[in-house]
Amino acid sequence: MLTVAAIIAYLLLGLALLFSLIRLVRGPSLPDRVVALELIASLTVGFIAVYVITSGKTAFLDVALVLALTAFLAAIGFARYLEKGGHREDD
Amino acid sequence: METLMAFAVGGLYAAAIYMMLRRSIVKLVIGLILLSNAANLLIFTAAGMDRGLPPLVPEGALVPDGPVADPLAQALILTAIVIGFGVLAFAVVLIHRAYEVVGADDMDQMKDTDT
Amino acid sequence: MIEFVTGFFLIVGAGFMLVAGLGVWRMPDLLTRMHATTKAGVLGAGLMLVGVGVYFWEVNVLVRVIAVIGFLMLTAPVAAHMIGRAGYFVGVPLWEHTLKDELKGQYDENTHTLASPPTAAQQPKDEG
Amino acid sequence: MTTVVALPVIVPLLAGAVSLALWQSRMAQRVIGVIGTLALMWVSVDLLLATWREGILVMHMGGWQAPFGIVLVSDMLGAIMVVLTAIIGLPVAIYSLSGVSARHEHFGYYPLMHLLLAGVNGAFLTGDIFNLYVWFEVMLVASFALLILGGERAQMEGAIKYVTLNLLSSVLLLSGIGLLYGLTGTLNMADLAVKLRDVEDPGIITVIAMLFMVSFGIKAAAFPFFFWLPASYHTPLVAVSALFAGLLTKVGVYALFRAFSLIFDQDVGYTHTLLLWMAGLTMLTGVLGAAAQFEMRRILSFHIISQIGYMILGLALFTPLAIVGGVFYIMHHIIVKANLFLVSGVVHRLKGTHELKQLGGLYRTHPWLGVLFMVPALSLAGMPPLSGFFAKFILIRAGVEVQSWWIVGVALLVGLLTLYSMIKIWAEVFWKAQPENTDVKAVAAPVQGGGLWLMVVPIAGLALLTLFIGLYGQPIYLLAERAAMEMLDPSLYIEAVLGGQGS
Amino acid sequence: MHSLILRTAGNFLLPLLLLFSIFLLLRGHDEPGGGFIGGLVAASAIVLNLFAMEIKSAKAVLWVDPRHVLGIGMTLAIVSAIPGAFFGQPFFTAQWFTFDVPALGELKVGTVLMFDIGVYLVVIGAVLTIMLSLAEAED
Amino acid sequence: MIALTWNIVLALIWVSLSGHFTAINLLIGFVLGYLILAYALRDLPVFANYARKGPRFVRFVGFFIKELVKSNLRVAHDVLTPTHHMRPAVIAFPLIAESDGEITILANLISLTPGTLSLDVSSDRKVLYIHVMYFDDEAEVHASIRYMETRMLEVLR
Amino acid sequence: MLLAVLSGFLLAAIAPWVHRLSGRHSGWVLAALPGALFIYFLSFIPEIADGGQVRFAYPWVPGLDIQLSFLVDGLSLLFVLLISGIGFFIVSYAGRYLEKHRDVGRFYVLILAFMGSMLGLVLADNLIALFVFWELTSITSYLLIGYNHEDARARYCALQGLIVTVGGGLALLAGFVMLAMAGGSYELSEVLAGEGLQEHAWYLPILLLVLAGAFTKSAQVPFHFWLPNAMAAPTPVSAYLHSATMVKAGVYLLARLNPGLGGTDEWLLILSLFGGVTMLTGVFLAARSTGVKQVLAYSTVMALGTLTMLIGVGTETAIIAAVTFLMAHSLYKGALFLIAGILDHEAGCKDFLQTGGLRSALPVTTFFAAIAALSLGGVIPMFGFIAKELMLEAVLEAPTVSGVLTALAVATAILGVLVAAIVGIKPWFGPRVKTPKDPHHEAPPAMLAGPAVLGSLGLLFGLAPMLPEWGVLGAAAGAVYGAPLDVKLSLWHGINAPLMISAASLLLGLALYTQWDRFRAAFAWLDGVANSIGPERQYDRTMAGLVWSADWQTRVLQNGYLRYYLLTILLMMLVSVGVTARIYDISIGELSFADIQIQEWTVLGMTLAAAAVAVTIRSRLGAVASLGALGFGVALIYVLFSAPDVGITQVLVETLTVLLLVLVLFRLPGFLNLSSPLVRVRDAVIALSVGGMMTLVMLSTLHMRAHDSISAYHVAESEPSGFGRNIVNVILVDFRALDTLGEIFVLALAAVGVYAMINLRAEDRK
Ligand code: NA
Ligand code: NA
Repeated sequence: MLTVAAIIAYLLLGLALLFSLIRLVRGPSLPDRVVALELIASLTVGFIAVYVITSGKTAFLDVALVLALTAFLAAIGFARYLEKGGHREDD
Repeated sequence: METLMAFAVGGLYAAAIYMMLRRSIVKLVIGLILLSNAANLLIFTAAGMDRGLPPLVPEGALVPDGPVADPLAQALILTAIVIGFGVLAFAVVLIHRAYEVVGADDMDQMKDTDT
Repeated sequence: MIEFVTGFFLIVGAGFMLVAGLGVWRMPDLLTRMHATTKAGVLGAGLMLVGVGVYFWEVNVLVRVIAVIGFLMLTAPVAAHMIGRAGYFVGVPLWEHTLKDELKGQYDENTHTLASPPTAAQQPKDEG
Repeated sequence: MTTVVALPVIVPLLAGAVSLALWQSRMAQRVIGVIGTLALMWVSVDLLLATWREGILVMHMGGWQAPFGIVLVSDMLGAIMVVLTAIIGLPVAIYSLSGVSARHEHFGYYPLMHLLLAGVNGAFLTGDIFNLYVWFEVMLVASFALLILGGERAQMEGAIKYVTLNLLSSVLLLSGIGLLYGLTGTLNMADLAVKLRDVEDPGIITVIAMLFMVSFGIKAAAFPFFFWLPASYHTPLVAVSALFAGLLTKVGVYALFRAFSLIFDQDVGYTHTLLLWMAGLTMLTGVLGAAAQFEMRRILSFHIISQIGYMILGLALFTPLAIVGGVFYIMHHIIVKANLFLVSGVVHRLKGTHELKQLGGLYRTHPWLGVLFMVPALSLAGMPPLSGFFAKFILIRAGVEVQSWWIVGVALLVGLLTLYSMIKIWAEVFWKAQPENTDVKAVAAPVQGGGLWLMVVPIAGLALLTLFIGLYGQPIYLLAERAAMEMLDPSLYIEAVLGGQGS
Repeated sequence: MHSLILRTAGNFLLPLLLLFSIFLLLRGHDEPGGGFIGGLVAASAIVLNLFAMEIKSAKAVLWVDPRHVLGIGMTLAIVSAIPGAFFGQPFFTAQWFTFDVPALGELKVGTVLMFDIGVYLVVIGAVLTIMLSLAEAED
Repeated sequence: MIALTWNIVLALIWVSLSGHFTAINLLIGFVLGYLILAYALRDLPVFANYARKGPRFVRFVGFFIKELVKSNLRVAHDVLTPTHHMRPAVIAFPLIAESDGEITILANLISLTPGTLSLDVSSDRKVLYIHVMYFDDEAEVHASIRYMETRMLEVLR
Repeated sequence: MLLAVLSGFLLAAIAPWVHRLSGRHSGWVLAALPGALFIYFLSFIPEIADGGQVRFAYPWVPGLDIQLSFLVDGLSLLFVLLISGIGFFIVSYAGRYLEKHRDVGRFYVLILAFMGSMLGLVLADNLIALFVFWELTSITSYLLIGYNHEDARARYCALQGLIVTVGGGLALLAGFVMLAMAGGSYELSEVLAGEGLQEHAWYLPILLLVLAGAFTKSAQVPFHFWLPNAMAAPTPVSAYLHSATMVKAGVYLLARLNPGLGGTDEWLLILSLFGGVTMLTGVFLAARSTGVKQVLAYSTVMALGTLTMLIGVGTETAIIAAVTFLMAHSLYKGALFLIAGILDHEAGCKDFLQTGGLRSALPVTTFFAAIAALSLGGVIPMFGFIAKELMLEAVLEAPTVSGVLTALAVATAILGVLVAAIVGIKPWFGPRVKTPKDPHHEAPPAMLAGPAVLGSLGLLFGLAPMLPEWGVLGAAAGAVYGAPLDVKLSLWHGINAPLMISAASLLLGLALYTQWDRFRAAFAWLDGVANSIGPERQYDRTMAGLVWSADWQTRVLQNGYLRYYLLTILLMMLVSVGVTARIYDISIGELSFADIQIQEWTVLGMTLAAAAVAVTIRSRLGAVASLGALGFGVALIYVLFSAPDVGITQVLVETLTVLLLVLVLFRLPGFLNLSSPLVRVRDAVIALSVGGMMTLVMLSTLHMRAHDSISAYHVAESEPSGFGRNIVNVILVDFRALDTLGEIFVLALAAVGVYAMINLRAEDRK
């Protein structure tokens, strides 16, 4: 029962990952890509959540914890870059 | 799983090498990042991969309650990751400065020192 | 029962994640895509973590689950704000069907200070 | 008591850490620079003597028995290399007091120097292959930082090549280590040697050995992996060049010696034949590269490559005498090559350039410098009775003994061409009159300031050492002989490290 | 880049993350964590603040030069290796001291922890040195 | 704030008295302390509002979760159906919230709830620019955001 | 004995100070050493004359069979006497000749060091010690030839001499090593005493290598070109190095090895033919030259050829002729060179065409020039005559190719007379020619002493040949021959074939002298030939070719393009790994993908997709963002396979990496597409090959896994001995703390480097 649910969850997450990657590739602007990256971070948290359940090892929750705390730093960095006047014609 | 990982790691090596062979120094750095990831995963794979067996001893016990994944390989990878980060930080800043002094993101304009 | 609840949370959470993914893929402009990720992303991950909490129902797991959810809720909007602001500032175009843009022209190009529109500024005092 | 085994690593590490913690005080850094390298000299010589007296010394770091913890092992080869590190470190530290400017000191010259020495010594002493990788990286990153100290364009360009190719080498090494670990489940080199014997199909070991060969080949600047060296070695501060020239590539050579005597001895006929070709081509391409150069440090840089070939030749022939020759060559070369770079620094100090075409007249004005140049230069070319002659003689004798004629021919020819290059420098820099129509700016802007004697004393010291080895080579020979004996009989090393418990 | 939201969130997150990093450092011997991970989290926290404000104020908040942190951390790490040598043991031989703390029970403190703290400080110092230098160069 | 500090002190006293240093015991101590403070000291001015904060907080969380789910379903609907139903707009929302903390929490809550996304606060901190997804009725949008703001401030102030 | 050999070096080391202290008379002061040595060596005569040998040995590097062993026998005694005796005159002569030269102190250093090397060379009994001194003579002579170092020509000539002699020397080294191995010892006396060298399989290579050394040193055709160029040195140097000593080192070596290597057909043919041709070439070129030192230098070539030829012939007569000729030549050539110096010093003449009729101005010099020239021409009753007679006799008796050698010898004898006439008549007799400097007086005694004594000895020994014969020449001949010889030198052998040839050649030679101008004109065309195909031209071409090929190689290999460096290295790796894998036929086992779960496919797919995006995307920051995604994917892999600490670290490091890239890319431009599609395809193929190679090696490793990991110990001991439940962390801070220590130092170093790079800029330097 739970195994099936986990597989379904994995599948859904995988699809979400696929769409995020498409956005990452397509852009068109850098912020669009960053949004996709942020979502991928959240999806990673989701993955870990499912895995914690299927493996029964809660130690992996710490990975999610750190991810939740720090992953947004990348977005902040990109934002700073854009505001400081990085190359906008990059894309 | 190791079999599949062997192919994936090979793919990462290929991607890294391809990027390193570009003229752009920025691509060179991306290649280096890919390369160090590839090597870390190679160790991980070569040491053998186990699902859901983190090498932790439960509270109050002296040894884990069953087999665990190879902690030594993990320690090596951890070390390699941190070393890789240090080296990468240096390399990244180096290309930044190189770009500043050379004025181009093109390795072909950086060959005065050789002969 | 616990398994059922857990499974439910997992699937629903993952479902919201998929929505977020679809949103980020299908939405027409940056800001609308961000709606998808901040809300569906946080909710999806949150629900799945709730599933974890329900499944284990131990204090140290619950504490960490709550912490993760809390951190996500704290950081995701901040990130969205920063990206949105930066995107707006560098001129990422809005969807053509956007009805109204009160932010337009309010940023100072050089100092990055943001003015408040004179009409809106008085409003809360009237209400309050 | 085996404390002394770790001290050559701990002392420079501590010196580096403390001088980094005191980075604001120039004086503290200079004092620690000299005292630290002096202490290093002390403990290194102590280690060599202890190793000579007591045989292979082992320290099980953290008290964990081998192969589970990391061991530091001082066999004769390692101890010799450690002493050589100190022999370069101390003169360079003294030289730097005058040869390195305040702004470079401010940006961490001394800590970087100490840590480079620490990395090098760590690599020489460790008995753990992953730990070897770690020390390689310490050394490498320290060298990166030293290389760019100054911020010149040439430094940046050179550094990019240096960094990229050395990183490639590191990654190959790391990959090789991962594969070996996967194959045997161990990292201790002695344990590896034991466990690799049990691998059913030695083919995969030899394949992995190729990765190590390429990786160490890059580090050692052997053909055809040497490109990073000529691209970068002439760009940093002279003291840094000397440090690099003396030590860095030799760590690669050392690693080849270690790996291809202790670990990869499954099919010597195959691997060492490859090494032989590598050696010959390295000698030739390096020396030809030098013949095409007209800048002092570039010439010297290319000669590092060709000399590396001689060292690898010693390993490749893999007879007792050949290994003696290789080890002897390493000892000789480190001293001589570092010294030549230091001399080039004095030339630069006096004339403001390294270009042969703009130099001249130094024999007339500074005859003593001419003597100080001639000693290492002729030694490098293998002229008797200097250190280089004996090194070359042993290798040639070893080559004749196994009747590897072509390599003997190459070794001899390369010796002649080396002499040609050294004489070129001599004739252009010292004998030739100072050319009149040179670029005034380059020549008129030598670095001013006193303390030239601080630069000359280390040079004279190293020159005396060269002369000493030439006139009294027997102790050096005995050291090399012991090293070779240990290398050809890995069971000594294995026994010392594992103490019978490992196999 | 003045953002009230980021600055406020940063001010809130900084102590939280620093505390979290110390938590990770101290429990690393028993659960996932340790000197590196703790150090990286702490450095991230400060980097976040760095992004939220101007470099000058970030440096003021920092108060110490990261290079000192670096040097001290390195020294600490090496020194932690030495005590064993005084007892005739190899370097890095862990020395454990057991305290009986009222209410907390038996507490084991060792050179290993000192080493981990050294690691923690070096990671913070190194990451901040790099990031601060870069951010300064940018301005 | 003083009240919260007192509450924490009480929780710690509880833990040390009971002798069980566990997280769950701390939580128990906190809840007990809250109840005691809210009941025994309800007449002291410092604790006057404190008693009401518990229920308000719980109610606010409930409201927030409801909004979160609701808005997500709406987005999901929009995403999953082929045509876009949304009518986006960027509006300037005048703030009642004053302190940095209040503004930030509000902005975050707005980002997490009903089709709204905080973009930025004006430099004079009077206006929050918000991207609204379903801008059908301007007044209703303003009102619903205002509703959340006041509820939030009730908990915080 | 060791002190005797090393004394030259020791005095050399302090010579500049001695010179400074003794001022004008430094020549005499320093000449005391060779003088004393001469007397010291004379003391050996009684013992040597009785066929004895004296051997001294001092340890050096016993492990390598290198020792400083010295052997005094007839041959070495002959040489040491010549070296020290002539050395005495050279040093004292130089004191005057170079009096006003500013670098005379350095000159003493070099000439004394050279003398020491030469003594060591001829005395050494250890092959390696001999070689050491051999090379030392090359180096000291290099420095002496380039004495006028600011003159480009002098530098060129010095280099030429060095390259040729050291090149030959290196061949000699190989020859010595092989000789020692064939002979079973590094002691020459033992090697030569042993049997069967001539039959050894390595005989021919040894012979050729040794001859390469000897011929280059002794200026045998075709290596003769460097010797006249070496005349760029000051005259005393020419006199010493190129008459009496260094160039004879090759001859010495041949003589020394004759007992061991001589007597074979190869030896006979090679030596006698090369020697004979050299002899004629030398004398012919001497006769064609007009420069004072050129004539003398080429006549030295002739003499060296003669000696080589005689040693090659190897009969008793030939050997006796050789040692006699050697001595005679040293005497008259030393004298003549010194006289050439006087000509230059007093009259400023460097060319015979500038000279004539100086007899009245320099009567004493003229006398000694004349007797030295008579000896050179082999005119009775000079010592040179005895030598020439013996030479002709030996040639006539030669076991093979006697006809050829005789023809060469006769031609040489004729031209030799011509050369002697040029030297002995042209400057002194006939009408007075205006010289660059007007000689007012004779040269000072220090300069005249050498020519006087050496020239007179030529006459004295001719009249009383028993003097040199006793003790020295006889023993020397015996040492060369390898067995005691009964040597009886005499001026008059009766009327025989050699005498007839001598007489005829004397007449013909003098006749030719009258036609000297026409003789030179007749062969002027040879200059063109020599310039286009002569050996010196070949030397120049070789050197140019060397530089050209060096240049070419450097341009090809060290081309400055990082990606070609990478390509080369990667291709090498592919080839070496590929070939090795192929040779050993490594196996990879069954490929199985059955056990892989859905989440693993997903995560791996995402990771690879992110990598692919990072590689292909056009946007730079897009690539950075994909790297972030890749990092999360990798972190997930670590999580899925039980590595929480690694996962956390990966997440943190990835985030910081992205930040770093973002900070740094700030000022860098966007990606440019700089490569053509073809190049990209090529690179892709190589990259995929490398990737495939790594996959293959990994699969094979996994297949071949032979042991359990040592980590079982860490798992078991983590809590009991390490007091930690997180095994990875216990490994990091305890089991393998040294790794971690190194690693934080890497991080710290990177930080210091970055700090320096950003804050220390070249352009800031004021
Ligand atoms: Na290197
Ligand atoms: Na580590």
